[in-house]
Amino acid sequence: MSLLDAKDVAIERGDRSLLRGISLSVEAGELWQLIGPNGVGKSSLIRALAGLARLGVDGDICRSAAALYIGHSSALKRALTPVDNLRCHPACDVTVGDEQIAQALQSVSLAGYESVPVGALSAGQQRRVALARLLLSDARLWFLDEPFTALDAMGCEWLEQQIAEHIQLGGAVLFTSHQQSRFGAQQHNLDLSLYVSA
Amino acid sequence: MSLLDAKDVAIERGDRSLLRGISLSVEAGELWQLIGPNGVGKSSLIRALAGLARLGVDGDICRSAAALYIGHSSALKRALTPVDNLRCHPACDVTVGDEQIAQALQSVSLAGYESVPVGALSAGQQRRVALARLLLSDARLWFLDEPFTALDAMGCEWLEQQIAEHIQLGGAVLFTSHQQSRFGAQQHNLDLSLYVSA
Amino acid sequence: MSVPDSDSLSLGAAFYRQFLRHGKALISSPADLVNPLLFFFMVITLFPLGLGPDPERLSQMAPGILWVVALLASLMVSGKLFASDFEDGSLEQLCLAPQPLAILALAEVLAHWLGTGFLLSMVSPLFAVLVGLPTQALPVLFMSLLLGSLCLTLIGAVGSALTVSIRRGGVLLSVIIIPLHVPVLLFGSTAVVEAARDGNPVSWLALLAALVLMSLALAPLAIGAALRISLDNG
Amino acid sequence: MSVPDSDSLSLGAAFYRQFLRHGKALISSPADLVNPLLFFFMVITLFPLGLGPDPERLSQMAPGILWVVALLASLMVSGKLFASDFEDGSLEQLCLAPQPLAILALAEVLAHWLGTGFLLSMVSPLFAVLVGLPTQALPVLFMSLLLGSLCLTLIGAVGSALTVSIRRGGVLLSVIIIPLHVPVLLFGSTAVVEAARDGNPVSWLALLAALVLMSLALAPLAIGAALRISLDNG
Amino acid sequence: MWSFIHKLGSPPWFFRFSGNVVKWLLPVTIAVLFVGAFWGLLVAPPDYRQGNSYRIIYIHVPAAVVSLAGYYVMALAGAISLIWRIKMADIAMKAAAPVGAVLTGIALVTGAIWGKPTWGTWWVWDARITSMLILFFLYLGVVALFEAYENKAAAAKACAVLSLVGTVNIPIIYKSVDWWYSLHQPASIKFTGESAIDASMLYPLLLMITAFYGLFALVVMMNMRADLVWHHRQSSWVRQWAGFE
Ligand code: HEM
Ligand SMILES: Nc1ncnc2c1ncn2[C@@H]1O[C@H](COP(=O)(O)OP(=O)(O)OP(=O)(O)O)[C@@H](O)[C@H]1O
Ligand SMILES: Nc1ncnc2c1ncn2[C@@H]1O[C@H](COP(=O)(O)OP(=O)(O)OP(=O)(O)O)[C@@H](O)[C@H]1O
Ligand SMILES: [Mg+2]
Ligand SMILES: [Mg+2]
Repeated sequence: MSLLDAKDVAIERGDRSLLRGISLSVEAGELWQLIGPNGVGKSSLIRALAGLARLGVDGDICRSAAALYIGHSSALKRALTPVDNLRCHPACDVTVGDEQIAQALQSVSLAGYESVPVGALSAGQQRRVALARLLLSDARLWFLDEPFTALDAMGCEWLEQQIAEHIQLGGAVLFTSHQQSRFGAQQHNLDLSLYVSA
Repeated sequence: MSLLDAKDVAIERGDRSLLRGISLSVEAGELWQLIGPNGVGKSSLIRALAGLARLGVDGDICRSAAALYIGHSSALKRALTPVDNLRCHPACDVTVGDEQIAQALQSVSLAGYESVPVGALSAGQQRRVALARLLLSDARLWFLDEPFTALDAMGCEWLEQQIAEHIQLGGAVLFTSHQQSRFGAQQHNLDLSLYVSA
Repeated sequence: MSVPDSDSLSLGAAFYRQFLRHGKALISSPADLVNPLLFFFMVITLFPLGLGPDPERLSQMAPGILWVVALLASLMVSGKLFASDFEDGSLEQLCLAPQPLAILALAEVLAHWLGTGFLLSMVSPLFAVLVGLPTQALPVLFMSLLLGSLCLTLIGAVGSALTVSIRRGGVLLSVIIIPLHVPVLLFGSTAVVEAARDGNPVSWLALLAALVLMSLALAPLAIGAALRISLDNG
Repeated sequence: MSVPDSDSLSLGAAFYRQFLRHGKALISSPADLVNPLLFFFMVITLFPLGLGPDPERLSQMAPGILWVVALLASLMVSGKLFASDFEDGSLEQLCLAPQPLAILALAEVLAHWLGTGFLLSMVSPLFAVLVGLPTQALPVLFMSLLLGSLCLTLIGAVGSALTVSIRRGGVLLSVIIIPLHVPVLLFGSTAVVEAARDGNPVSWLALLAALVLMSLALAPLAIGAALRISLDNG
Repeated sequence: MWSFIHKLGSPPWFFRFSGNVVKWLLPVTIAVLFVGAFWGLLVAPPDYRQGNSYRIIYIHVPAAVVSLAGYYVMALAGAISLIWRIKMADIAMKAAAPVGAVLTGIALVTGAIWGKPTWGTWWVWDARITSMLILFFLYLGVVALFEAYENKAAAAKACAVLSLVGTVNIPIIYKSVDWWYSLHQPASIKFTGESAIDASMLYPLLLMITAFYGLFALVVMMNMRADLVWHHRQSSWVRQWAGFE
């Protein structure tokens, strides 16, 4: 059974119709990259698929697994420390314990920053805190909008590894990135330029 | 004569000392990339060199040319159109005319979006509006903090070309990017990991 | 013997977590707790300055002034209720959470009220002395502000949820919300007036309590709907 | 024969551009012009509701009420003066511009005042009727608000510049600024009181005018310094 | 019944339907308006206390009555738009809000104009007047909220929520203002709303109220039609109607 089924989706923003006729079905273990130039509608589509946008979205979108969405904004409170941010985060599992959080921060190489307010971290460090949620959520379906932004080479490698692992464990990932085919043959590409309306 | 001279600069943020002992002198026609992992202090340094941060900055920084700084935030008003944004932008030359603005927008492939409020553009399109200032300013010294973020492949190519042209015309560019040596042998690298204090 | 099922357990835990999240953000900057009180204090002192210092007249107007200023203070702070959640993307996360948005939002509103309206009603008797409110009216002032501020916060939260996606929504929020605040102001100030002239304030307090119950029941639904709409506009 | 040098030319042009930039952003959403007026209107009506409808008493307090509410309206809107400039990074650009920051900031403040305080004083006579201000005091109300609001805006801009780097600075701003607003409030409301009781308001208006001149001279410097400090904190 | 509502949701059908309604309603309303105005302003006898100044009720009272009803129309449309997601309801709500606001404004201004000769003052804080003022604010809130949203589809939904919240509040506001007023028992001035009105004055008033209802319906409908044409300017039925195809 597929985790996400979209049939004949059309997207409209403001008054302009952006995309139409998009159908896809994401199975467990699949990795999808949305491809297209600036402004084609990647972010709009991924939000629609995640269920965040409803106005201006036509067609059937049926999601049958819990979703984790990480977009441009980090959903972090600047005044709180990374630990507090992760502990109280709506996207994290309610049962997440302090140890798991410490491990997650370790994994994104932020050990030592546990008690610095997130507002005083660098751009890439903030992104790492946001991405630490990947380790703390039990959602099977990940929606990642340009997740590689602001990460250094090591950070990108880490993220690629997380995605690969998640897929092996039976999850599914939809992501956008301006670097073509990050995962080679392993991934499915959805080129949105083919669906631009009119 | 060099456009920017920094001697023995040390940078401190919050209470922590980040970098120390940085000296560089940027001549006309030079291209400098600041390199280093997340959180090493690239953004802090570039802001200090541009003259935007003064607290926590030690050492002599002497800039002898007008500066253009483009950082993470776009300095665009969401309610205004790209044209109005560029016409009234504090970093653009006062004498910039409507035609030049139209040409600049054309050059960043935003022709057709002249009258859409910037808030209704995609992430990459907003970045393009911000970068259009490169064409409208007569500053010789460019400070660009991760300018390639959010741009698609074509956009990156366009930006590389702009930078190369600016250097040929006797300007100088300092930029940060997580992709190593974008301009190959043409550029100078400043690896900040070598200057981390303690 | 009934065992709470895991769903309601997780709802409670999520409610608590959301409460904590907002509470922590409040506590992490104590200025956020103190400043609204200072605002209340200062605006109250503006009245003797603007109206002239006649103590008789001031004391007559004290209930009205105290209540109007409390309402304005609530307007000032509740505009920001969901602002940071919207800007930093937390709202998207709340919408995707498995728990109902209305409940999570309610947790946040209650945490916010504890840090603002509740505190304000605790210290209000101190400020009441400044404008010469008769002593026998102090307990009623406290009670009326306690109930009233909860009501104001809940209504304000609806407005905040509706305007959160709008840049410079601060004044707009007031414009939307002030008419809805009118009954609270009338019941609250009348209760204090009655108490000051040794009348019977209980029925007015009861009316306030009824308003509180009603808004506790209805406001979360409106907030949930409004937050989803705001997200669509963003 | 003196030819204006290109530097002063470009300063004028830059001033005008900055003025335009802010003015355009204001005009592009007319709601930003209308909403503060509505806020003023609504808050004024809160007072009769809180204080009781007795027309005699209201009309006595009218000058005070009008002035206090004008002050609050100014607080509400001037808190946001530099907020968007800070958030979207325009402030960094202003700091790097070849023209002095103080001048550019002044352009922005004046554009802001035209869209808020100036408009408010234009329509204030309409609202004065609601609280029964005697007709002969209307021109003085207008004049005092015209001068006073410029003063309030300039002082408010200093506060806004100081608090712009602080998240949720809205209430903090009020706390910093209200004490500085007190002289303006005193002169302004006294002028109107004098006019209402057929006294001589001119000397009070002259005092207001002196305040305006002083803040026009000094505020821009303070604003420039404060903006640079805020940038360092960001 | 259900199919009628369903049809109302279809833009082309509604456009045709409202076209027919307007065709009939417009002349009828204008006729009633003229008869009522003529009767009220010229034929009806002057009031024994107020002389001719009372004639302003022929505008004041209808505007006040219809503006209150207008709010409920707006809120109903809002509820329909939220529950059944019928786009036409959004459009109806958007069209009704400014009309209601203007009517309320007319009631307030005519009331104030009337107050000057009768009470010697433009304004008093009477219970009914105060409630009317707050109703005006509620309308303005809806209009301001609509204007502030960039995405107009989202704006309609937001206004629907706001007007529903307002509807729950209106009875409470009216009651609370009543109690507040009676508690404070202010000075001399009193609304003479209770005084019986003579039949010769009443009939033209009823006519005028009917005419104002008609006007409200007309303006709202024409507003909606203009909106529909703009919204569907690309679709074939609009182009046919406009004679482009
Ligand atoms: C809910 C809103 C209102 C309704 C239904 C309403 C209705 C009426 C009616 C039926 C009368 C005629 C009374 C009579 O028999 O002589 C009247 C009179 C009057 N109304 Fe209104 N009105 C409303 C709001 C207002 C407002 C907002 C104002 C003022 C701004 C106002 C000012 C007056 C005045 C001055 C009179 C004449 C009073 C008198 O004869 O002494 N009314 N109104
Ligand atoms: N506002 C702040 N207050 C205190 N410390 C800060 C602040 N901003 C950043 N820092 C600290 O300064 C260090 C350097 O930050 P900076 O943003 O310069 O890094 P960067 O090299 O640009 O990293 P990135 O690649 O992630 O953008 C970080 O370790 C961070 O903890
Ligand atoms: N808030 C908005 N209101 C109206 N139109 C919008 C809005 N945001 C984006 N758009 C329009 O929708 C189109 C797609 O935007 P979207 O953000 O989905 O693009 P994208 O593919 O993610 O681009 P990028 O690579 O730049 O992130 C853009 O052309 C833009 O003009
Ligand atoms: Mg995007
Ligand atoms: Mg950086």
